[in-house]
Amino acid sequence: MTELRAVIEAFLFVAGFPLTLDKLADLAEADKLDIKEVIAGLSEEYCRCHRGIRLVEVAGGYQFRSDPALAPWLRRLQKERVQRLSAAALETLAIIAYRQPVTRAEIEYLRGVDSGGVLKTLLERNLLRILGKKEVPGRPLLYGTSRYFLELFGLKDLNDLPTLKEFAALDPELVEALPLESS
Amino acid sequence: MTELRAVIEAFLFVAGFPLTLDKLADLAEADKLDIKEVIAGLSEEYCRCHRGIRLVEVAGGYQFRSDPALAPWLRRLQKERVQRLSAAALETLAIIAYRQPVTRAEIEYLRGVDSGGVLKTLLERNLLRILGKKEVPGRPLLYGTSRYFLELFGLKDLNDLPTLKEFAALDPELVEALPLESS
Amino acid sequence: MTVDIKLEKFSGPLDLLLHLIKSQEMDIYDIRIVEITEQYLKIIDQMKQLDLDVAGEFLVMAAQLIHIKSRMLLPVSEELAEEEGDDPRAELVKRLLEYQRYKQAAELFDQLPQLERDIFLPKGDGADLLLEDAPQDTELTISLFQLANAFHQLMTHAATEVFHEVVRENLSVTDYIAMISRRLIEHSRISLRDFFQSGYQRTELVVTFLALLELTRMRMIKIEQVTTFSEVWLSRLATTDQLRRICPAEEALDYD
Repeated sequence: MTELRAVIEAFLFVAGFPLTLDKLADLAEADKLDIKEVIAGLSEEYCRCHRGIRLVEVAGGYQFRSDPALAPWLRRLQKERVQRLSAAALETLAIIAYRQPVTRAEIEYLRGVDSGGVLKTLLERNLLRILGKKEVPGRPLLYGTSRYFLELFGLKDLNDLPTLKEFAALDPELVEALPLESS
Repeated sequence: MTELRAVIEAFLFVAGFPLTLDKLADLAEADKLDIKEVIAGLSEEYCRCHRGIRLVEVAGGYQFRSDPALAPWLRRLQKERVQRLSAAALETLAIIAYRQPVTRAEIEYLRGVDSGGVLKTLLERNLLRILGKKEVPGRPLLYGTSRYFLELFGLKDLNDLPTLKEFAALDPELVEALPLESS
Repeated sequence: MTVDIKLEKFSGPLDLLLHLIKSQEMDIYDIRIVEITEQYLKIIDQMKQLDLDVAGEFLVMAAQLIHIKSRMLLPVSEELAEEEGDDPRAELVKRLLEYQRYKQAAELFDQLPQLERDIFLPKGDGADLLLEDAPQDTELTISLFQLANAFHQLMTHAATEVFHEVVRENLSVTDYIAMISRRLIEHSRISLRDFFQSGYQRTELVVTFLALLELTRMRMIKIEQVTTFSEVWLSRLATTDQLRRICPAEEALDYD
């Protein structure tokens, strides 16, 4: 029974979504009644003695979740995650890093999508810097990467950016497809 | 203290990545010594009495992980087979882990084979990190292992790497010879 | 085909040499170079006979072995001895010893408990574990490699495909947005891989990718990933009704 308890606990922990009784019985090759008993025991144990985790019945299954009373604390962790970049932001940042100084129109031509929102986000996150205006009709803004960008990636200066050649060289198939060297 | 324990447990549970002591102290607004005590207590408690979960120190932080003894059961939750690291990948990873920072040419000299493909795979799997460029002609990239490398193998830090018998430093003259540089 | 299997097994010429030395029970510090060279060349020959593509590194090592063998057999001028040291095998021995250490280290690594093989973490976003609705997070972490790689991918595709063939083949982002929306009406959550594995051409991949980006921008879908290289999941943020509305509303998007 202790073995079954550990197995059930681990399954519930790893699954990441609610597991039904049927599913647990199938996975642990055990009797549903035994599993029910184990779950009741675990649930009671997590509930007692001020734990930060609860075993709850949800969406027809069972799942470990944080204690709702701790939500004000846990929200602080959610905020931390903002330090990450979306795929669209990554793509835009990559274009600017390698092609700077570059205008929004040039970025949008390369990406094929409107990039105003992403540019705004990157500027807000202090990853970009406005380098001036391009001497063409309309005088569009020229974007480049900021000091913080270098810090984020641990680069001494922009010359430290890996060249595309070096990456292509890792994969012989890509070498032929490299008409565009980083400028 | 019971409140702190619940908060720490919930943070570790929800974070999904190892949380450092500093980070926990910051998040929980508590003293690091108190947190250490709480973690030791939690860790001991999870270890005792046949739990399916362990609280371990990894990659400079703390994280809940499943008990390795339950692996045969937990693999049943996986839809796809895990991509095992090939012998070539492990060999390359070992060289980088013990000799970082290291260039591609140095790796290739030590392994005796072209390692571009393997390096790319390891980079894609996020096991490596680019540490900068070596101040020699051509300024080749310097590779090191990533934080995720530590997480994958459950290492506390690089000092936690298995010690190798007779692991003397390579004769520097040998590395400088680098006959594979041109390939 | 035994040789073929053997070659798969050896990660390079040093690995093969080490194997020969061990199987002949030789002392690594005192390699019987004539014997080893002969066996090494025999294996290379077998590889050629089987029309296997013998990697250049194996041939380079063969040449080095022959060179060492000749140095061992022939009387050596003092000049050469001074230049290359007394024992012509010395450098090879050093390399083999060093290689052997890393090979052992690799074996040690393989025995360590590994994530997803021996040890498991909760799948899914940690936010799902919170009991209350947390702000949705559509972001990924990035490394320098990912940054450079993103640009490389973009340039390779941009150079050869997107701006020419898309028009020619009449692949429109709008169509793909509609297609993705239809699939997300049926399933609330789809892995990114499911979209890309059905024998797509490169142009189709690019257009699918752009469509996904556009849907993310419109906050219709969420793209999430737990650890940096794990499965990427798409799930719908919009209601199925909202998604249904996008399907015919093509004029709203000005792409082709």
